Amino acid sequence: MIEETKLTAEDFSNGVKGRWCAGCGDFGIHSSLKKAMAEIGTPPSKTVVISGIGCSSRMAYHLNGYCFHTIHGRPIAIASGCKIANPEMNVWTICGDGDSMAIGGNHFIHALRRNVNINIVLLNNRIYGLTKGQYSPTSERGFVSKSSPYGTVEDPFRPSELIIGASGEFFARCVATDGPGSVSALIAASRHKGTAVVEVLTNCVTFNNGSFDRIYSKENREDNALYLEHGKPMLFGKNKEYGIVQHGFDLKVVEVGKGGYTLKDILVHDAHCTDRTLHTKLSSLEGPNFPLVLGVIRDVAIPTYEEEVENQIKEISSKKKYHNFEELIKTQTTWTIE
Amino acid sequence: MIEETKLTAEDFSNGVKGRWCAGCGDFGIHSSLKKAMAEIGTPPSKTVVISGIGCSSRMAYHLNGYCFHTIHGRPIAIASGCKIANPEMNVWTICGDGDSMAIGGNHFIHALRRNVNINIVLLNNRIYGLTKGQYSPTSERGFVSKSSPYGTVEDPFRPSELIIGASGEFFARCVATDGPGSVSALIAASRHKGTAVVEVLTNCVTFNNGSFDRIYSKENREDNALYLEHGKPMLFGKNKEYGIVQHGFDLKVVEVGKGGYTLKDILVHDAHCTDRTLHTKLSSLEGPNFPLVLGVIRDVAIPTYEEEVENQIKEISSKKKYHNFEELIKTQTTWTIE
Amino acid sequence: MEEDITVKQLKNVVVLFSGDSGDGMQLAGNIFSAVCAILGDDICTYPDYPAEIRAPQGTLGGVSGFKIHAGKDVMTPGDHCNVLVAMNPAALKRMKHCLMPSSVIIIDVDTFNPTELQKAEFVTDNPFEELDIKNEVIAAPLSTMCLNSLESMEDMPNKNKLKCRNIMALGLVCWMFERPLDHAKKMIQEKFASKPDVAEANIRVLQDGYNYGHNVHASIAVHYKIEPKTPQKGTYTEINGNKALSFGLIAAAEKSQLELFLGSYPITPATDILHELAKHKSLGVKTVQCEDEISGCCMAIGASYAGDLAVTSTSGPGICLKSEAMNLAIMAELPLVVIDVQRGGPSTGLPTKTEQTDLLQALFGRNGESPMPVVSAVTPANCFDTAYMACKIAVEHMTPVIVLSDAFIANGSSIWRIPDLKDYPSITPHDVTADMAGKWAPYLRDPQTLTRFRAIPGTEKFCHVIGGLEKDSETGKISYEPQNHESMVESRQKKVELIAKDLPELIVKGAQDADTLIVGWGGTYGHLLEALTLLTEKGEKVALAHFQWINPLPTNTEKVLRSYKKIIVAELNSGQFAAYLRMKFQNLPYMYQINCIQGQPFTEDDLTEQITKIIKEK
Amino acid sequence: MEEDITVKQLKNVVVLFSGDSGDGMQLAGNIFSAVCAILGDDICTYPDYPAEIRAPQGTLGGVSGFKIHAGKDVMTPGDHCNVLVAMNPAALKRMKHCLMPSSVIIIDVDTFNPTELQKAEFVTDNPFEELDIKNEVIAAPLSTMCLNSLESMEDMPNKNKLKCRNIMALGLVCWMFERPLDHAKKMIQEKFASKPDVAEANIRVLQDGYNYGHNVHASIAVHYKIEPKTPQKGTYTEINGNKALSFGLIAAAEKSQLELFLGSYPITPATDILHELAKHKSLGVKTVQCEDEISGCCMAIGASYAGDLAVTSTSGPGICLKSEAMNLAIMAELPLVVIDVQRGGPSTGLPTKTEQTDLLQALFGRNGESPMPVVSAVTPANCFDTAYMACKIAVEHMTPVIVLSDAFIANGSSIWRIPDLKDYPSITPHDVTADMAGKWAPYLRDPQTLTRFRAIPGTEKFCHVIGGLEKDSETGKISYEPQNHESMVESRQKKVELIAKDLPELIVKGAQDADTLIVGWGGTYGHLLEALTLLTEKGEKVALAHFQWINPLPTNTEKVLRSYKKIIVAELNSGQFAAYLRMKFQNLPYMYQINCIQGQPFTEDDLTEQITKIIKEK
Ligand SMILES: Cc1ncc(C[n+]2csc(CCOP(=O)(O)OP(=O)(O)O)c2C)c(N)n1
Ligand SMILES: Cc1ncc(C[n+]2csc(CCOP(=O)(O)OP(=O)(O)O)c2C)c(N)n1
Ligand code: SF4
Ligand code: SF4
Ligand SMILES: [Mg+2]
Ligand SMILES: [Mg+2]
Repeated sequence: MIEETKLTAEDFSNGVKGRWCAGCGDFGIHSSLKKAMAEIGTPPSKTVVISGIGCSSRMAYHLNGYCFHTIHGRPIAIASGCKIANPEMNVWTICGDGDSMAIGGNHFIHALRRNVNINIVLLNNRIYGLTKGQYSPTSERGFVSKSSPYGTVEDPFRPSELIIGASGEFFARCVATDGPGSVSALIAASRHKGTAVVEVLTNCVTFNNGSFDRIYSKENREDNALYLEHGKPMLFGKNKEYGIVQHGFDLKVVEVGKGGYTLKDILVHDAHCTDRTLHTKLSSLEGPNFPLVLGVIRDVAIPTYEEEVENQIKEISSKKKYHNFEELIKTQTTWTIE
Repeated sequence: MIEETKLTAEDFSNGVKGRWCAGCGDFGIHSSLKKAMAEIGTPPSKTVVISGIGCSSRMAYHLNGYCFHTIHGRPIAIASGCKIANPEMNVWTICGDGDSMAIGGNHFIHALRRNVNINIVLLNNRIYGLTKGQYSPTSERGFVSKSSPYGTVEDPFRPSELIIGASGEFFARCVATDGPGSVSALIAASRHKGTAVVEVLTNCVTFNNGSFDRIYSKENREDNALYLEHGKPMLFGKNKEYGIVQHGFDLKVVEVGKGGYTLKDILVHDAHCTDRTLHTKLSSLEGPNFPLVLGVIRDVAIPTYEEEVENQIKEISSKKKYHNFEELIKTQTTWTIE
Repeated sequence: MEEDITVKQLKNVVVLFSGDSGDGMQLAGNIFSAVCAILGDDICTYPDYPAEIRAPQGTLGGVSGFKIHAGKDVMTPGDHCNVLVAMNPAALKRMKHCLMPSSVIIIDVDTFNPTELQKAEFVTDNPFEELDIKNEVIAAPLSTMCLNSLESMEDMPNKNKLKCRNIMALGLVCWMFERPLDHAKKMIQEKFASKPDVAEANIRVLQDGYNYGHNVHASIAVHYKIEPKTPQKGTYTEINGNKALSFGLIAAAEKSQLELFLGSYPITPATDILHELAKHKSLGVKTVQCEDEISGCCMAIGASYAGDLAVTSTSGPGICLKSEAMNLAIMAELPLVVIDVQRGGPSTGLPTKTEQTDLLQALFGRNGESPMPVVSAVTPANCFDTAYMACKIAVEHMTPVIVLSDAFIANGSSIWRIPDLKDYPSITPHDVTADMAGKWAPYLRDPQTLTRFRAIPGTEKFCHVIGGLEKDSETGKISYEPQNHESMVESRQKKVELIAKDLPELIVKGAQDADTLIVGWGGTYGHLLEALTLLTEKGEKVALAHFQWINPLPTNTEKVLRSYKKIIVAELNSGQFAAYLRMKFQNLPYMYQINCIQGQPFTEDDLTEQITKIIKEK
Repeated sequence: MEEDITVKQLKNVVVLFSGDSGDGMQLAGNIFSAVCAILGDDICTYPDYPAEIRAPQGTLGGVSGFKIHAGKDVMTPGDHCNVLVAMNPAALKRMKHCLMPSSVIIIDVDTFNPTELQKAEFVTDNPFEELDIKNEVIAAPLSTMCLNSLESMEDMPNKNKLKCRNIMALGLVCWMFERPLDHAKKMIQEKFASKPDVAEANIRVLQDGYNYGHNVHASIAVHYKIEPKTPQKGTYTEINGNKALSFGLIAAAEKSQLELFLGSYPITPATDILHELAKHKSLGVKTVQCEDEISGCCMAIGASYAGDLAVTSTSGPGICLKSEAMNLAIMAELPLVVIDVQRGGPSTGLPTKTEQTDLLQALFGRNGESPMPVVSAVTPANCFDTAYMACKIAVEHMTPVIVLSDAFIANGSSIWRIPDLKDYPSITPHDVTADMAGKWAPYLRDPQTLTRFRAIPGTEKFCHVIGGLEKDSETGKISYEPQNHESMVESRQKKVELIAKDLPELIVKGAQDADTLIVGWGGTYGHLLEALTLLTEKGEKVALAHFQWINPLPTNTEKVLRSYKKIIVAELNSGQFAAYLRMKFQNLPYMYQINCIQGQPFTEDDLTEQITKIIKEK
């Protein structure tokens, strides 16, 4: 059980200033993370932050808690082991798009499948920042970078589809510059029981500037982002004048009150729906014809791995007759010479 | 260009008999594979088979062609390198559920994302056969095996969802005991340009017998399998009396002619539809309320990685002025001392 | 009639059960070895499985064997057998190399028919002549005998009746060695507790096999008596290396009051450790079958960070994959036990065979200066102590430790006198104490051992950050300072060296005044000790130093090595330990090497012959 | 006024440009080194980047340096500098250790204000006093000068004008060393070809910086003349190690008529090889940025199997991950070049710093007996030949080969006399010939070299299977036979040893009658050669044997080593090559070690002092 105490963002600051380039999106999420942690209320001593390698993973040096800056691509596996060993801790994983989906792809999909209760904060800047600008598995086709001087010839992952395809039961998306949106996504991830992924769109000013312009400023988000809320209709636009309706197996944007569409036709968001279809579709929407969806897109509770491990231990312990080494030995075929 | 010659299954036999346990499903797919290869018409000398480690991967020892039995989990990466280096070859990858989705998971999803034109034959027996019976990432929750004596506490991957979530553009499913179904799925995979996955349901008689009973015999398939065909309505049952209809974002089984449903209501399969929704849903259907879907579920053409690499080489070659080492050096800042 | 039998009184005997993979040779062998053990014999067993998936029934590729060496001073499964049980022609052919002139062969004559002979690739109809075997043969119609024995069990199909052939053979062997049947019957009863008819059938054929020996012994010219040894008091069990190792981990967890965590990915021959530990949920053991070896190691690192006694197990190819993560444990200075059950390499190699070829990889297979303790198990039962000590060192010195086992000791078994955990040294995690709060930093070290102090998540007032980048030795912050890096490299090295203080000195066995020292390490102990005994019996003056700790080496290593004129390093690789000793010490006495890289343990003949030759050399 | 200037005539000089990461020190340094090179100097440069992502502007963590050593017999970037350019207070503080009493310091006095001093953690307002610096200082108002120079360019914001400070400093330095500006101007023009205003601004400040020196030289007491060397005829370029290595691969591909394939995953300091090769699509080079290092190696293996010249590049931690796949290449006997640009370890360690600590990993970091050729590059330009030779050996001997480079030579640059590929040895793939069809099996070997013959997919009549399991030496089928395994292990070992026949002998430099042999390998060559020169100048009798090939060692290695009384092995690790030599040869002459593990190259002072001490020792 995680105790509830009244905490402030400052309690999660270790006084070491972020070392990112001026203007890097990672500063924003650093501050949102501290705020979220304060609101969640788990004290720093029970807050574990495990990061990989990358600009994003440097986060571990700038938080007060039990922080472990590990190796490239492996933080999710290390965090899983930590949580399974001690389910009392609130375990966060901070990783980049390369860390989680290039070298760390296998641990990523398996964590989702296993459903260990960790919170994965995926700082997606669509670039390798720390190694100074190579394309990543989320860079758009044709992206020019140091390692693709003539543009890439491969499509990126759609992280949400990979996550849901790998059985992920929690997915939220936020923008690094959007403090409130980020804080609420992070809190929801932490409250979700099971592997939760928050994709943070974060701008790498140095090597991939402008990648998220469409929704990076508050103003642009008003036009181009759809904030999902459980139980609320899917409306967006400056005056919430647009909405999403079903169209066969597809979705369509309509203007409320026009073309015969009323508020009743607009889909209402159900984050807890076990069926993955609509969540997948929503998470994949992209411009120019659709808004980008932000907020908690999927949040479905199923048993967590570490709970089930504990349950199995309890159940088997009550059935078996041996509970220490001496008793274990007695279950073996032995003979005694006196 | 792959030449077309009249070949027989025998041309792909190297005379070494399969060493699987009597009754193992892998025998069936071995024979279907040879038949498919013959029909495809690429001669053995241009047929490359790259396998990992597992009972399934032993296939490489029983085929006539360029066969490479590699290491556990890596055949897809090795096959990708091979195909990118020499696009003229028809490159097959044979792997088990553990090989491809446990240790090899990362290469699997990235191959799909990159879309290298290789044919992945995934022999899914929901168990680790070669290491004598541990659960695999496709074993059902609660599965009792040597490494899970009290049952597993994790859900399996749904391979098709993982594949489509990772941007897979070809997915087919067949049953090892179903020769014609397997042969046609394998041929379609080979003809598809891009990474193609054929999931073969194959029974491990020794360590996981009966896992596919619902569709393993011809008789059971008549009741419980839906064979998809592009352009055909989704009908199944002994007399094709049942069909699939849309129901919100979901699917429903109806009896044709009953409850107001006519043939017109039955969905018609479009394997080439770029939208992934229906393909994902179809591939996930399972009993007892739904049939298991077999055949080519998704087959969408997008540019292949190795073609685009070649195109880029051509394009840049025509633009740049240097085409050999001596010319390359001339592009550098140099000075001469005489 | 009793009088007609030659009774051979032997110090020890070797029985080899062999047949098709499906013939149940392991069960027969296991029961026989347990029976011998209970009668007070030392035992050493070794199964010889066919490689991986099943070869067709009756073929040479499908032959499976199980060797039992029982008696006094038994240290190896033995090269040659006194009795060979061959359930089919393929087994006879495959095991021929284990025969000596005095060996007796028992065959199921019913299987020596044209079909089976052909499957075993015989070209004539007389397999003995074809193989030039002149040994005494007991041609028992074991199949027919089974059917006869069980005629009254009408509900049982003949196929199932024939499955009892292994126990029929066992009964006959028990008679030959004068082993009473009660314990064997008890074991069968337990094994088939859920299938009473199978239990009954097997017990019946066991007795009938025994009776057959008794009744027809006129035609069986030999009969053995094993010299009883004088057993030490205590409670015993028979145990193989993988199980002993698993038990050692369980014992260490209990003693250290830590929870045991295993992160692993299946791989032959290490998988049985995962299987064994997965069973013991009632001891609170957590085992995670991970997606790959990297994850296995990383999950264990995470569990260690969280405060568990964390272990990861694998075999050679898996060590390659874990090496990067092992380096993180070195840099973060976290306890971790990494088990490598060595098999034939390189690459997939010979996955079911034994070798000692991962030694240099264990020592040096990581980037940068990455010192790591390495300890090797020397016998199946010794795997228990080795695992225990590895845990102790890891936990108390805040370091990953590699345990080297191998396919031979992992699958082989020996008698194990069950220890009382009270006699084992304590294991005390090197944790921060409350009074350190505020003054503590992650890389401050105990000046005696250079061990840092661990603060596990959940401990109030010790929030901190560690990681794979070099850190300042005082503040724990990231540091790229040249001097600091050098001193941290030295501290990590020194910390491992200082462990030697906690380790036993090297004990030399054999002649006090020997000129020649045999040196070995790990799983070859039984063979080298036996060679020493044989050579000593022959009057050779030779000594044996067998290493269990590889890094650090025992403190008296150099002194011991320099006390001899000749050093012979014998190992199942191309000379890795010999090379390591030369790396460590300049200008040692001249070093000879005996190397065998065949996927097989040493054979005594070969060992003693080679050693003798070197001794004789000027 | 000209006469008032002290003109120092030097054999060579060291200039160190330093400033904030954003200050463009690398560009200034690059232009200066190119200018010197074109004037006929030898050059050796070394950039010193801050670690990874950007520290705040003006802080100590953000300082970036670029050292240029130019003149005659230049072998290293030099320990100390003749001229230090410090663009801000932090740079002054950070680079202080490079000063000698005669060094001249150029500062941008405009940045020596309270804010900047505070960022650099100065506590007083006099940084020179605080640091106890007594050197001559040229306090030029570089910032103001830029604004003045570019006043007429009204469209350019001041921020951008100030970005030209580096080139202003360069102009001043060019004047001090009497370097004409035309070539520098050309380089600026090329660099900013797409931004004519930026080019113009930079050219203007370059000239103004030069003029400033000329005009105010009364206050600049020194002025340097570098002794011209007698240059060898030829065409030259300046090249860093990573680029030279990339060019070597390209050359080998052309010469062998194979296509070049690189499978890689970014990692400092190896990434630039990927960047470089990715550019050369017009040469048909295929580069794949893979999902991880394992895939990088595996894709290369696949490409090799398909018939390409296949390469994979990485740094230490990545080698850990590639080790399992490297073993597959060993077992399948496929050509593969594995590049390890070493950096500070273990684990993430010191990612931007140099070390030689991966040697034993390269040699032994794989399970089983897995011999693999290892070759090291010794200077930036030599990376070309090293890569070329590695490809030749890999292709002709059907084996993976490891190339060891390090951060120092990878990022450092030197003058390279561009070779004519006609002078390079041919590279001939060891392919099957049509007449072998039917008789060929995958593991039949050329009796001379023990190399197997390659049949690439697409070749008719050579369908076959290879793989990671042990194979019969004759038939190529899976074999678990003990004798066969041993002989295959031996063949793989012997094959690597036989490569030595194709390699040059070790050349010893220095005194013929020396008692002491300095031994080194890889990237320390420049420093050791310079030490040898210095010691010889001082009258010490000492010799140097520098190794490029580590496995196999040159055939005369043992003979050379045994010809001296003392051996001193100097390396940037804890003694790995020394240990390796002892492994290889019993009872060598007594071996001393000089080891430095600070993430930095050797310094001459330290090297010569330590060597002298050992020479004097009895
Ligand atoms: C095993 C290994 N491979 C490669 C690297 C080099 N490396 C460090 S961070 C990184 C990628 C960074 O990209 P991302 O994960 O997206 O993080 P970002 O810097 O963009 O936040 C790479 C390739 C490494 N440290 N270790
Ligand atoms: C690096 C490595 N790890 C583990 C193994 C052991 N291993 C061989 S096959 C296998 C799994 C087999 O399962 P699957 O891939 O499903 O194939 P199947 O035998 O069921 O056809 C494992 C774990 C190995 N050979 N190499
Ligand atoms: S390089 Fe990019 S991701 Fe890294 S700190 Fe700078 S802006 Fe942020
Ligand atoms: S163990 Fe299972 S998968 Fe392997 S050969 Fe036997 S039946 Fe087939
Ligand atoms: Mg990134
Ligand atoms: Mg399987």
